[in-house]
Amino acid sequence: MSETKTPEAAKDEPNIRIVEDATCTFCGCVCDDMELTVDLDANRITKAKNACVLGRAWFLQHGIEDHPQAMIDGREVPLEEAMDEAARILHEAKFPITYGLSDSPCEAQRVAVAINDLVLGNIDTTTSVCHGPSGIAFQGVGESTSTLGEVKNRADLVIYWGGNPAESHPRHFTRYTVTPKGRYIPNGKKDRYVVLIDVRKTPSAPVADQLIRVKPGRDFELLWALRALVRGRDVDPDIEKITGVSREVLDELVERMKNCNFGVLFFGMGLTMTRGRHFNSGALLALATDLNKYTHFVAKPVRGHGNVTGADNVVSWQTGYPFGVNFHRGYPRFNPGEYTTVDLLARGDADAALMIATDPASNFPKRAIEHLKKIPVISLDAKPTYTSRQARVAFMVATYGINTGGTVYRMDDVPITLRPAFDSPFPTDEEVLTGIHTRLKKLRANGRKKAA
Amino acid sequence: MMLIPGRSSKQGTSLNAGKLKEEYQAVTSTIEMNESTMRKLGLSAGDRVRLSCTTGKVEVECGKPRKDEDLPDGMIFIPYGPSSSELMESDTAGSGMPMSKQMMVDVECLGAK
Amino acid sequence: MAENGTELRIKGGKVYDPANGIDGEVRDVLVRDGRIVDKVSEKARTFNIPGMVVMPGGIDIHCHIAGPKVNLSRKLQPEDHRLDVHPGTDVTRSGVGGVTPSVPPLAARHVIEEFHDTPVIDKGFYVLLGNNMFLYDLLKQGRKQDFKDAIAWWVTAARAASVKLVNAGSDEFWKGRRNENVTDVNEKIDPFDLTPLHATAAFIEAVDELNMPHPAHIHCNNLGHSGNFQTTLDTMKAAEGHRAHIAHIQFHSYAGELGKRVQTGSEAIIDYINTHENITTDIGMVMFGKATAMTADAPLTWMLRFKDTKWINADTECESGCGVMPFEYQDTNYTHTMQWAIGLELFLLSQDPWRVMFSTDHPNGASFRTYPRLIRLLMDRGFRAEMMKQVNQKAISNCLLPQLDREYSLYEIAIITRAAPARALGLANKGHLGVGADADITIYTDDENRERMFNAPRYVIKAGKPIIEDHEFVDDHIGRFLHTEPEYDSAIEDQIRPFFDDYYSIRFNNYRVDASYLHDHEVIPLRNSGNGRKKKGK
Amino acid sequence: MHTELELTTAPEVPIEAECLSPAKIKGLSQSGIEHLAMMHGNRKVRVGDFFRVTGNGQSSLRLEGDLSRVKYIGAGMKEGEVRVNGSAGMHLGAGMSGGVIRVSGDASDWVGPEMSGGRIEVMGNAGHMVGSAYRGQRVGIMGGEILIHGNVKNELGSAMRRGLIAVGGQAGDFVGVNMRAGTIVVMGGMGIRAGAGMVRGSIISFEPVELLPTFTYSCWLRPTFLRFYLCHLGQSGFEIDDDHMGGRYRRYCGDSVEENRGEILVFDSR
Amino acid sequence: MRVGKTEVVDTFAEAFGMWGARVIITADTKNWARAAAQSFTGFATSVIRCKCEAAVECEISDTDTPDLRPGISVLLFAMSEKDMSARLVERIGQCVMTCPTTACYNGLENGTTVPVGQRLRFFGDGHQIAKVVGGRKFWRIPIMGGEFLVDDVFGVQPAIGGGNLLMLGRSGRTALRAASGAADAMRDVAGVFLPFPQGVVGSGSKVGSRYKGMIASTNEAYCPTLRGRVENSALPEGIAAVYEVVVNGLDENALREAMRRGIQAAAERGVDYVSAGNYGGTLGQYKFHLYELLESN
Repeated sequence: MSETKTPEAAKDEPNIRIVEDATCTFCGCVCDDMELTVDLDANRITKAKNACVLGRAWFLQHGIEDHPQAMIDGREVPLEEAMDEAARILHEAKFPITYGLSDSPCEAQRVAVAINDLVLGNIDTTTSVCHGPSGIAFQGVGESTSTLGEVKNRADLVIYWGGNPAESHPRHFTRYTVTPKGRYIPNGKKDRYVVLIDVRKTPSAPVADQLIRVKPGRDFELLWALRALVRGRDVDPDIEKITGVSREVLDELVERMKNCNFGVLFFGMGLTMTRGRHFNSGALLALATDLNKYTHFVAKPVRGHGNVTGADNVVSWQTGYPFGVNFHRGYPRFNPGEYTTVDLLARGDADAALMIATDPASNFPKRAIEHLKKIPVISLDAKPTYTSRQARVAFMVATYGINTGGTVYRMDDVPITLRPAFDSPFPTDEEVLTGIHTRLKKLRANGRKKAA
Repeated sequence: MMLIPGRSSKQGTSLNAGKLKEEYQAVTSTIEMNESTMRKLGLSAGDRVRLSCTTGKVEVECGKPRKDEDLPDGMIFIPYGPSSSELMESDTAGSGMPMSKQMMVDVECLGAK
Repeated sequence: MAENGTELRIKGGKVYDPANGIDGEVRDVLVRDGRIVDKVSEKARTFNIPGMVVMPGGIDIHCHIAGPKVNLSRKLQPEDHRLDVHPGTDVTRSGVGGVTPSVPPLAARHVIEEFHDTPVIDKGFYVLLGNNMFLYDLLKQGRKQDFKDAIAWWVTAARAASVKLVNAGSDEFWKGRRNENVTDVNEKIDPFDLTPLHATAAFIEAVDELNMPHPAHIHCNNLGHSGNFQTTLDTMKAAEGHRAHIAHIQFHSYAGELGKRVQTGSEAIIDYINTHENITTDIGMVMFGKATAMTADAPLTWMLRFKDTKWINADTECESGCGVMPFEYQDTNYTHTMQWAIGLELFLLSQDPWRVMFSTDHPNGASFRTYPRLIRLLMDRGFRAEMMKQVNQKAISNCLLPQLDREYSLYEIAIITRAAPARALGLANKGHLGVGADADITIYTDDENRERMFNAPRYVIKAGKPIIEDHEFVDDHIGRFLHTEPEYDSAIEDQIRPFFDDYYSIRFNNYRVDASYLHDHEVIPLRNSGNGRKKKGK
Repeated sequence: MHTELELTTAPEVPIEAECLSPAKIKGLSQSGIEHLAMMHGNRKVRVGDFFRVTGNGQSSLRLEGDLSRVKYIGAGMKEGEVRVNGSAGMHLGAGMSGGVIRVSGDASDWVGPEMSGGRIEVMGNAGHMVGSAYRGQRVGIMGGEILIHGNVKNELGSAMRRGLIAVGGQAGDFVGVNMRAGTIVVMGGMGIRAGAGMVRGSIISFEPVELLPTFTYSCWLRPTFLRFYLCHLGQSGFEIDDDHMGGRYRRYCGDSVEENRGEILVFDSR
Repeated sequence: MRVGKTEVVDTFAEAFGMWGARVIITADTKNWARAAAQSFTGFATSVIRCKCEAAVECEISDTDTPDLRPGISVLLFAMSEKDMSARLVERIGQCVMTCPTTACYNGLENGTTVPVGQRLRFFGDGHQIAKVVGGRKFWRIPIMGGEFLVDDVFGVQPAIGGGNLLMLGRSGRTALRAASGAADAMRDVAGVFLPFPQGVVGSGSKVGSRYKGMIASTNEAYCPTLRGRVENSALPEGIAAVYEVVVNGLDENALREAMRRGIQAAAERGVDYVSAGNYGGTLGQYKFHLYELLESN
């Protein structure tokens, strides 16, 4: 299997390398058809064919920065010393938490879970502030879902709810769901009907055959009404006043959904982050399931980060739960709201934090950020962030998918191998975490010896 | 008024350059409203605006007006970032997810820069 | 793998090693470097175990322990594991030594990754090809050789141990025809101009001719429907003498009319198997209590869904589908009792333990934690009679079970849980204790109560390393990954590649599971390929 | 006679103390109680490390101090009494099947999860998920009473199967979501989406409620059964107006997404 | 023994074991509760032909009923637990549920219970709702008038039926006045009821008959008109009429107290003789000696 080749034309410039079928890990689309042109001298990617605007930024902006590999309290230290300190912090903590993981390959995620198993910590991923509510909803109602290729091959009705892929997942439409021709969709977009449901007319709107504007915060009511109508029940005649959508539009949509051959509902943060959270996702998942009585219907959250889905999978197969897992008692426990990171920080429960490829200091609620400032933080990231800036121990790591290999899971749970483009002087997060894990094992063993 | 943080391509691309870089910070502290709302509030593009709620307050810049049909009246859009965090309530209602969209805020015009 | 030089002498136990014809003989078993040997030095660690029962490590031919379905199910049911907080004990319960979930190839990487995190046991998986669109295209076009090559490519690319068919042809009904299902195996599958029976037969033939160590592993059409035993018979007949493994046959041995009460069809099924050497099967026993319906047969789970039970459907492009749903078998229920009884009937009517193997289709029929109890049911007719009193009596009066008084011997148990599955899977070095075999050994305290006996092995030795001693875990072991590599003409890749460009959502180049995922693995040799034990190091 | 435990050392991280229940301390000596194990974050600690214990183990337990970071108080109790003079942490009375817990201050999230009997009274406010199912569980509390005199937050009584939950103050969104049966009385008003997905059961509100479009108005009535409940609550220390006792209520049936057998009764002041 | 002008005969009343229940009927108004109670207790004088005996025990004010509405307490006795359930279901279903605005509660806390609401609920045809509050389960049955509420089970306890006093008078008026007076006095005792019209029986019976199929027939020993014809007449000369006051009670003490008050009241009204009915002590488990009743005071 050839993953790299030196093209004929590039023979005179031996320092250019072409990586074919590389994978972009910027968003959950995880497009694996990148053709990267790498300037090996400059340690940077100069061209990313097939990439979208976000992917191009991702590939082109990730060069090698001049930055220390490791710092303690803002001062450069040898990597080993930083790993010692990180291990010490986690070992001594009574309530160490680990968070992030969605921009790390599965190999690193597995070590992160192992660390928490060892220090009796608490592990959570960015899922908890992304589609965590969908995860909770999933546990309540299940899910009818499919891989994206199935949508490409079969879906004649595509509905987006509360998401704006044109800006967040630019190739979602073109590579998987709307424009591509599929086995039973020979004419691509012409064979599909696309509906967009959102509170505002986003840049995604032009792709849709129909835009349904729901009143802000009324997604649940709209979904609930649809469920009732699909089941042949009546709804409040004031439905338009409540949701902003007329009964005629609803009836038409219901008929369309029941009569398509293969329908799909994609949904985004517009559901999970608004009032109702997991119930919004749950209503949508239940609607898709209800529709299976009439036709084939699937639903799928549009996941944000490159490997957030991998994090869900790894944490699930190692602990039995997808996120928000606590090991205090030596076995995994799950309870969102109790063991999820925003809560642990906002309540002031955590006394040390391992932040892996995430920046809670910039995007968490203020109260959580304030507690984060009070406790020792270990950060691993490929770029300086608000979090790394205030971390006790900050590791600069290589960028996954660009400098390091490994496995990531696309938003539809399809695992894909990464093809790194060039080497990085920075360690991988797997290496740093393994270093910390090894040290922790020693600290534990010493502790036991002392106790004995 | 209702504040809706979300993703935008610009926020996404500037993220790659680095969060501590100016571009990202500028993108994530610029809000958008529709024409009528801006007119009602007496705002024009480039004005400084203070958003506040029970959780906190933050100063942002008013971006170019959006067409009325693109954004409902009374709604403010802002790309995710430190500014939206400042206003975010930390209660997750037992879900792990703070209410990160549809936050009710007060808007105060601070005049042009 | 144990370090070189580790030697064990297992002394004075009653050895049950059917592959070598040993039936309870008291003899020593000697181990060096992870293998059974005929001599060890004086330094060998000695286990004095007079009166105890020694068997090769267990081999499970059909059990879902990893992969996307299993993981979905974990995510689905936090309430299921919240009160059961002993992670890790599952996998060693009865000294199980090998397992085989089935996986759509698109997710092969996932299952292998998960295997790395599943300790102690060796494991492999079957790849789901029974609804593969590309293969169906080839069949439709009558390209038999290409069909065979493509199967071989897929097995190799996914690093599978064999091929599994699940409800062949149903994908198009389910995904393409608004959630219909195959009901008649002779009905044409749109748009392939092919019937489920044709497709199944073609797979059976191809896998056999490719000399794969394990034949096509078949989940027949019409699972769970009354009257489906006819479909099962048709499927077995369609093999036309080729090797075929019919999975969890209990679920496919139902007489009666479609949509009406299940009747037992066990006699007709087992008669056919008894007289046809080319067929192997595992039972897929149902045991009462909590289970999880988890299958690539998505339409089946939809049918089983009661009211608003949470339900998962997960389609895999061009390849497969999947359904998951929590389920509970109740001893008061007629159908559930009937299923339980039919499973036992099949066991008790079987004349060749080498071809009728032990399984609960974990977690579909029951958890593998029920194995010891099932063993007792087979070995102890008094216990069986006792159990029969506690279940739905209408079902009992409608089945053959009360007339059957056969009891399995320890020797036969050793066959159906070890020797036979090892043979059926082509694992020459497993399932027996002859010189050269892998030193996977389970030692039990002999006990009249076979449930108690098999519930907690006294010792478990894995690859020559004691893992359990005196019922307690003493060590950890990373098991090996087992897969096979059938031969094919690599030109087939040029045929497959464009199909990927058109209909898959990932690139052809990124599909194959590359060698970096294999770690400590072993290639199961093809049949008739000599003794060449290809081994790749860690 | 009761056993008294006073929290003397403030925990740095949450404590998990299901040992603070009559069954666990009954018959123990003072030092036996002091030696009971609890979790302080990921560390095993003893009751005596944080509490001053007075008296030996009785079936009545009095807890003094701010226990808002002490989880699982009274968990699994079957009989006896726990009185908290102060506030209590998460999972108060989890899985209890009998006995009484009284909290003079506030309680946190998950009050009485998986409860099947007994009574929990909180004089102050409580958090989210009062009397609710844990995630993934289809059935919530199976019986017993939870009486909160102050306010509660979201998902009050989610998926409850039996029992009574009463709130003197306000409740958040999704009151009685996925309720299977049982009764919820909220006196100070509630958030939106009450009764979403309810199969059976009654939700009673003294204040106007915004209902989902899947609830259908039936009629107004003066429900006799409610008088029964309100008498009962009156005896439990809630102040019940005569208006509410004998007044008229609008009855809505729902949730039509489910079997439409549940009811929401909204007090109609006219 | 003489009490005032009245001669109390040295005899005993013979009573039988029965099963009893207390039923609380409430309604929006006192009148509707009374109407329900009246129907409920109709045709319930004697188990001999009515299968049960029932009468109002007392009225309850709206501060003391379970739902704080005006109510009436009714007692109902029958011969077995099974009968109790059947009679309660019949009478609550036909007489209380049918009466506007009513609800019906169990009034006995202790002892065994029999299914009532759990059988009546089927009237709800699937729309009924069960509720449990404070350990008490009841059913809400939707009806045209709104909702009917009834307890799931009713307490029943062993009780005593057939307590009696005989008022022998030289004139019918004296005897009847004494009997009515006694009945009024007896009715005030909690836990007892008088199943016959106004508590008084004009046609007391004996067990058996010369005719097949008759389980009871006129008590000729106390029929004044037969004094000259029969040999076993129990009447002294000059007695013109005998009235019986029959009383049932939830327990022996209540019954004793009621009978004691009855004798007193009768004596105050100057009846000639107070006696009691018995069968020689061969049939009933309970014997209430009139002298003992008077002495226990």
